[in-house]
Amino acid sequence: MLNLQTITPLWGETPRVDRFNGLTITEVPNQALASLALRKGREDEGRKAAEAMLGFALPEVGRHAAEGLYAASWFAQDQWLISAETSEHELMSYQLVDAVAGLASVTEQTDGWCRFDLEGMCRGVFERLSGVNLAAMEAGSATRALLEHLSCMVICFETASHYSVLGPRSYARSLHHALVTAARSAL
Amino acid sequence: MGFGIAPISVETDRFHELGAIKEKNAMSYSGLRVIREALNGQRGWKPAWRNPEPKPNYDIIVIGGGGHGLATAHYLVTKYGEKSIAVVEKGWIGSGNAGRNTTIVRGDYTLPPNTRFYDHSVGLWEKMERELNFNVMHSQRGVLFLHHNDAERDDHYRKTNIMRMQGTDGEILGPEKLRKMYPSMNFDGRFPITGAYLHRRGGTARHDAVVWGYARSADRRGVDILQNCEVTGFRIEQGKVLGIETTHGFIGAKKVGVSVAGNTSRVMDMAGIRTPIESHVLQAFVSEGLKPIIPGQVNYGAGHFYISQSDKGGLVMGGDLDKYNSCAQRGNLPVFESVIEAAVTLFPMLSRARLLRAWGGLQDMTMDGHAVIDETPIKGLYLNGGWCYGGFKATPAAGECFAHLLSTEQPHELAKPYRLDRFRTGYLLDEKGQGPNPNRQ
Amino acid sequence: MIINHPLLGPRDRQEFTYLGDACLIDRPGWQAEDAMDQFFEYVYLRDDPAGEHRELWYHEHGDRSWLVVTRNTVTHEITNVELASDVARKQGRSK
Amino acid sequence: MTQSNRLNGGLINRGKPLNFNFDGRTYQGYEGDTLASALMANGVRFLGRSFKYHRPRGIFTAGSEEPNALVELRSGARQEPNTRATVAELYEGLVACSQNYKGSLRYDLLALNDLFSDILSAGFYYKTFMWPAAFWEKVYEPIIRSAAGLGRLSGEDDPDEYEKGFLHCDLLVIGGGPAGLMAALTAGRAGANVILADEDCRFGGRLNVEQEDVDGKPAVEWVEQAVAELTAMDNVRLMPRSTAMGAFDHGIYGVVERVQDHLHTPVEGKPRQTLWRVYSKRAILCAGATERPIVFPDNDRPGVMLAGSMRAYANRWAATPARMVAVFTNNDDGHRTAVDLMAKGVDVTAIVDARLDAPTLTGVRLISGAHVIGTKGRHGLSSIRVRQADGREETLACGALGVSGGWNPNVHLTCHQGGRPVWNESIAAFVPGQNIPVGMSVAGAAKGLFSTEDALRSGAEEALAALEILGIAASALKLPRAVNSAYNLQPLYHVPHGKGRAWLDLQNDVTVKDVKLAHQENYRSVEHLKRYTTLGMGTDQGKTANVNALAIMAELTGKSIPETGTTIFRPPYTPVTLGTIGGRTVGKHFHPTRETPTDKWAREHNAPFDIAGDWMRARWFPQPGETHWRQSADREACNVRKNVGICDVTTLGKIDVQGADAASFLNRVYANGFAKLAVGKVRYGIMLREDGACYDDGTAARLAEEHFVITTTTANAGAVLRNMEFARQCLWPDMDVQLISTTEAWAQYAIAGPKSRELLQRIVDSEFDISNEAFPFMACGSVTLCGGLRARLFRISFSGELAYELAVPTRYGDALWRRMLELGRGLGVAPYGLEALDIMRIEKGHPTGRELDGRATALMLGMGRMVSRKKDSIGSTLDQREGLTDPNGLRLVGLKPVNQSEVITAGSQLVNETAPVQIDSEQGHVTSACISPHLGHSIGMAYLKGGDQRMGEIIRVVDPVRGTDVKVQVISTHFFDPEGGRLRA
Repeated sequence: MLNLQTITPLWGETPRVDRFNGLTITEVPNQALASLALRKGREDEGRKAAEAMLGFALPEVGRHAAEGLYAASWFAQDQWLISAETSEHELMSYQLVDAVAGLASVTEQTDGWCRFDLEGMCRGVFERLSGVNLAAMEAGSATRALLEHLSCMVICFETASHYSVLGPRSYARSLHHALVTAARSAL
Repeated sequence: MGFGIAPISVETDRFHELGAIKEKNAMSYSGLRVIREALNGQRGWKPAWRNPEPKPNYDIIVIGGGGHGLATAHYLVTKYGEKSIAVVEKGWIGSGNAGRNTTIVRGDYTLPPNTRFYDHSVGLWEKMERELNFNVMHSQRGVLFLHHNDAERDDHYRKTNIMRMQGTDGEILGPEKLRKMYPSMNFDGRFPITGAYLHRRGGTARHDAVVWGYARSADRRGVDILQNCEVTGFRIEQGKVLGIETTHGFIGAKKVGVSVAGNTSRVMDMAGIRTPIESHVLQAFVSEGLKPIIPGQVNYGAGHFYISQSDKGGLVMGGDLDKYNSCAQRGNLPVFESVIEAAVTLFPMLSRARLLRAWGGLQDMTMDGHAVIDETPIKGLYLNGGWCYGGFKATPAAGECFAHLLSTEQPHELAKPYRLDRFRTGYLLDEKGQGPNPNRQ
Repeated sequence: MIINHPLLGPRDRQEFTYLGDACLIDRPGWQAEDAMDQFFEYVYLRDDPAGEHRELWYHEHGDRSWLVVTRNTVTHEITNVELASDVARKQGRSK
Repeated sequence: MTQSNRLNGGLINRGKPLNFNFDGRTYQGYEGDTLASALMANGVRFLGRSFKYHRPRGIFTAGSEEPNALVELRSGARQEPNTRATVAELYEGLVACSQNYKGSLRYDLLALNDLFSDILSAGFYYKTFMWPAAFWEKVYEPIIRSAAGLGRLSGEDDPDEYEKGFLHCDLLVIGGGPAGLMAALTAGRAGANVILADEDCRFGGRLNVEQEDVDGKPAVEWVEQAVAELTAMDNVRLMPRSTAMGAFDHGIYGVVERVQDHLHTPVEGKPRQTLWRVYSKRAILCAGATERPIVFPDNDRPGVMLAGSMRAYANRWAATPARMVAVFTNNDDGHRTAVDLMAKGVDVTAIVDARLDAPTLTGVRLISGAHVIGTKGRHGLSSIRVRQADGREETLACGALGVSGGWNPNVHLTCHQGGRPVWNESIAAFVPGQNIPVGMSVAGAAKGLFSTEDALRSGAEEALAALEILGIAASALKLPRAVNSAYNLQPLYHVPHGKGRAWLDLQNDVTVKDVKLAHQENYRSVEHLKRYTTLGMGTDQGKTANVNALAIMAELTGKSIPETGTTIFRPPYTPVTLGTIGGRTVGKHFHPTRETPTDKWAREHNAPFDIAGDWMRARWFPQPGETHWRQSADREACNVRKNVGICDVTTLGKIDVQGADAASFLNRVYANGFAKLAVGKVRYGIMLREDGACYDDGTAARLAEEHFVITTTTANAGAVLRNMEFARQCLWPDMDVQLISTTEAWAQYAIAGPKSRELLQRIVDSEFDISNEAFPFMACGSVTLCGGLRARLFRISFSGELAYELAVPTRYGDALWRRMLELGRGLGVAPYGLEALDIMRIEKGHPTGRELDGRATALMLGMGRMVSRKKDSIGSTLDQREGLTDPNGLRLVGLKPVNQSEVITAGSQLVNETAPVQIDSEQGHVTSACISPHLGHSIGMAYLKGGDQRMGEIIRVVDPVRGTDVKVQVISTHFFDPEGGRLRA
């Protein structure tokens, strides 16, 4: 029985929440993440195998898809970021490996990222952080973007009002600082 | 041809200053002369250089009326006794990098060939005013390079040690001394400052004045400076250059020296020669005029940033290349931002000063970060280029070495390491260790 | 500057890292007689034109794809952007 | 304080008086005033001193082109030099001071310069101060420098915040005058995303300062209606107080918004100013025009100003520079000034009109065909001297003179990408040329269309054209009725008559005579002229001076103005506060910061940190009683060699490499072979650049047949991934390889020392056998810890001891670290930092960034044999060049002092035993050095010429800067346990 305590990217035992007039920024630590990259020449088989396990079609360029336990975001050419709740899917990457063995490469990314969810008035925050027009993203789209000098992954659930921002975990405090400073200024 | 005026020696020069010599050197500059002219309504001032028509032939043509080209002409007459020389310039003299740099003069290099060359250059800068009888406002206010950890500090020890062994100055300062020199500097930014090296002989000079001073000196000694005369091609027969085609027609020459930093690739291409050079934009920035607040020249390695204050009061700032090949003498916003971010990080008070003007110079970037002074595969055609970031401070030494090469057809001792074939042989001069890529981030 | 990424659309230049002339795709064979000369030219010599320039950009802060961008070095106008892997294959590179 | 020069009407709020202080005296103005208009209303004419001769200076314009009325605004750390009083909005409690004088503004010691102006003519300093040589540095320059500059910085840290942001739009409209408003209305109604930016706090441009009707109502009312309509549109963003400072590639504009400059102090957390990077599909430049003066003798006295500005002060700000004024013009627009001021009850002595056929006006004396040839008034204008057409001269009393020499379109942004304006004879001014920035069009006065009617029409037309290109359907709006006033300019740039200096550049004190001198000395190209005389180099960039100077040079050379040249405009349009361009990316946030999994623990234990790229790494962990870093570092290092130490090595780059071709791919990016590496094994590898330099090293562990994880140095993690992606996509696009960084996904710790296995055995779950036999040196595999935590174990060593690296998911890193310290207590476990790590790697002769300096080849590093010649790998051809294989080239060697009490310092140079300390005897340099706690003396790693052939030789380590000169012996870099027995224990 595992007897080690985990810690969030912001060094907390519980996730950090920041509330502003019209916006909430929440640290979301418990996400199992893995990248799935199709093998050359085996693209179709790899895609089928992965979709069989996930239960939905891998999203096209710039899109995000979620159904049941899993979610998937386009990450790069023939590559996706797959996610699920850690609580029941700590070992998701292993399950993926079994599902696509030899057809796609799977790399665990669970602790490679920190994630902040923004709910409320997001436009002003994004205007101050990224050259990509994130406030105009369609619901269900996902994109790589530079936020205040950090390469991030941004997923839009609702245009201008509900997003996930994933950044490199070791930069968590810098990314958080950028988000809350922008929010304080914008709101 | 020529005015037949003997090269001015330092001795006679002091007499000009005393105003003792009248008619013979009616054109020479001095304090008394300035006063005399003030009294007779400035009527006596002659053109600083003529606008001659091109002659059909010259012994030596230097392409490029920038600091290097004009310094080359100056040394060809004063040091090598050449008599038939033209400098051709496609625009107005000094319109290239000579008029678009951040005016820094220093001799602090780590690799011995560079240490020797730039120290010699600083020596020539120190004599320039009297050699040219023109005040280029060379000001040795000290150049400071900050370091942020032990590794950088040790690199600075290595550099200052070799500089001392060359016989120039260099010392390492701790934070205490630094704070005294720059009380408004922020030592505790993202990259805390743990010390710096100080190169006291380093400083700045008035860039345009260098061009005008060399032009006037060369012109007085008969060099034809042909402005608005663009080179359109070379006349080459049996692998030997016979002259140049220009917008003013053909001009014959026994030897042609190319000194067109920023356009080297294109000009050499006219001669069918491919070079290990890329053209890049380096932007520079100047603030509104402010009362003196930054005494010396400061380099902030962690921010790829440098700053000094001109005699007019403007803060002159620079940073990184825009990092893409470009022949447009202008840059883009990201470099504005990165440079000013560093400026405000280093000197927080600067956030209340204003940026007055930005401009871009065309850099000849070679594949090892250092220059070429050499003959080319074409007989009679010589190249001085690829100066990367070091062109302005190299002006007098590059001019002397290039003049030596053009006149004697032998490389100057100091320029031997700057051969074109070093890229093939592997005897590189990669001071920064960044390899064959000017854009390394 | 804005680069129109073939997959992601217009992106600010700051998301990219620049390498240089696209001729760097054409890496010589190591066993050629004159391999040394070929590598010397490949690594060091450049056309450096004033005008149209095919060059390599890396989407470092994006999807990590290498692009071949056709850009005018005088006007900075970009007329074409391709995935470098496609270009490389077209130029006969495989394994 | 009475507002003696306050008129009736105007767009100021008399219900809201504001108190302010200038040069220590308090005054009152109204909401809506600028500092300039308020001072003018209070009868203050003398505001500052010019740059060179310290001549008295007053208000010259009503806008951002102001060359004269510069003040130090605010006080203390917020003091802001060179602020144009003409655009500084008045607020309650404003404090400002005049600048650039010694003594007092009125009695300025440096005004003496003016007496010597004949000597201090253009370029005089190039001609003197050369002898004696030492005097330039010691005497002349310090004097010149002390007089340099205009305003002062406080020298204190600026307390305000600044910000940057990004906006996207279909259409950016620059300037909110008649043309800009019409363009925005047209595009806004069509549903396009529009941004309308104006540098003024109030939209309307000239419509705010003219007495005219638009659409049958006062212009100001029409403006208010238009602004109200635009405000109501969701698709339109109105940006007042926002200057488009630059036009950059591909439709990107820099727009500076002065968010809180009109307030006494900014609100906490909100920026003072914001730099917006606007991404526009199209842009319309509606920046209007700037009036230019006619140059005449003594034209620089306070009270002499631009006619259009004089009118602006009267109409918008209800202020006049004097109760009796005159006008000097060469066009009809000048007449409007006289008319409007008379309407406000100001006496107009006369209109001096240079045109013989000037149209007459009722109610004012018009002197046509006449010139102003001189002025009087020490600290402000008292009278002007007029020369009539027939040569007769007379003196007219007046407290102010409005001068109009015509208007110059504000073409600046059209030139920011190398475009050149072209000369338009009919208005005698430069207008936008052909190659203006892609996506930009120009409307209104900026295009040379000066009447309100034309401005409105062209604004609408350009908007329609832009919308068509954008594919947005739009219909033409009904154009509001507006005046089409005549202009009728007869060019006159400077008055040929009269004595005294005629001033071109009022800030830098450049006179007509200076231009003549420049011409005489052959500084004739426009750029030479500017650089020699400093014309147009001031804070106003010569906005009101350049064209006149150009015209004078044209006269002198006998060429036309366009032949003589144009002046080039570069960003910024008007000076921009540096803080704005820095935004929030300054100070501690200049770069983002990366934290390792043990960052919290390290801070709890007061570890000092070092910067490695963006990472913060602990250098050592001080114990009570330790006062010098070496005490801590030596203790940590010794403990590793004696017991066991743990070190956070998470910062090393980690790249996951998978695919059928993974092995053959690594075989090409590493110089040494990897194809035959067995699963479950790790191998050290070096990576070369294509030019043969060794730029990175690390380990590659084969976790499965088609799965590797490689490590890179901390500094090169990004570059290695970039280069591997380049190889994968550009060189061998059909190889089946997938790459992704996993650097931060794993917390990675080195566990080193004779007792490291014991420590591991206490945390690794018992089902895993990590005995020496089961898990030998260079083995790797998966294990579980502490009851099931998934981990990767590598048996590799940087310290030279029996050692492992253990990787666990990062979120467990902090807990695992603490657990190891707890379980290892009985074994004497202690953490060690960078310094101990460095000591031990030097003792083992392992290279780091100090040796991998970008010039080093494998051969130089003593790893020449690692570069396989049996395969193709990056760099393995050019590293065989003569210069890189020269037997006398630098080689990495070890050094130890002959006298063991002496110390080798990194950064020292090498010379032969008896050689002099000079550059020609240089033999190499010391890259790394430490005092080895295990050997008990100083050791160093160095690059020495032909070093591999010189083992045992005695040479010297010299350090002139620190004044040391040490005899050393050349030895192998494997100072400690050269056989490596301890690794395999």
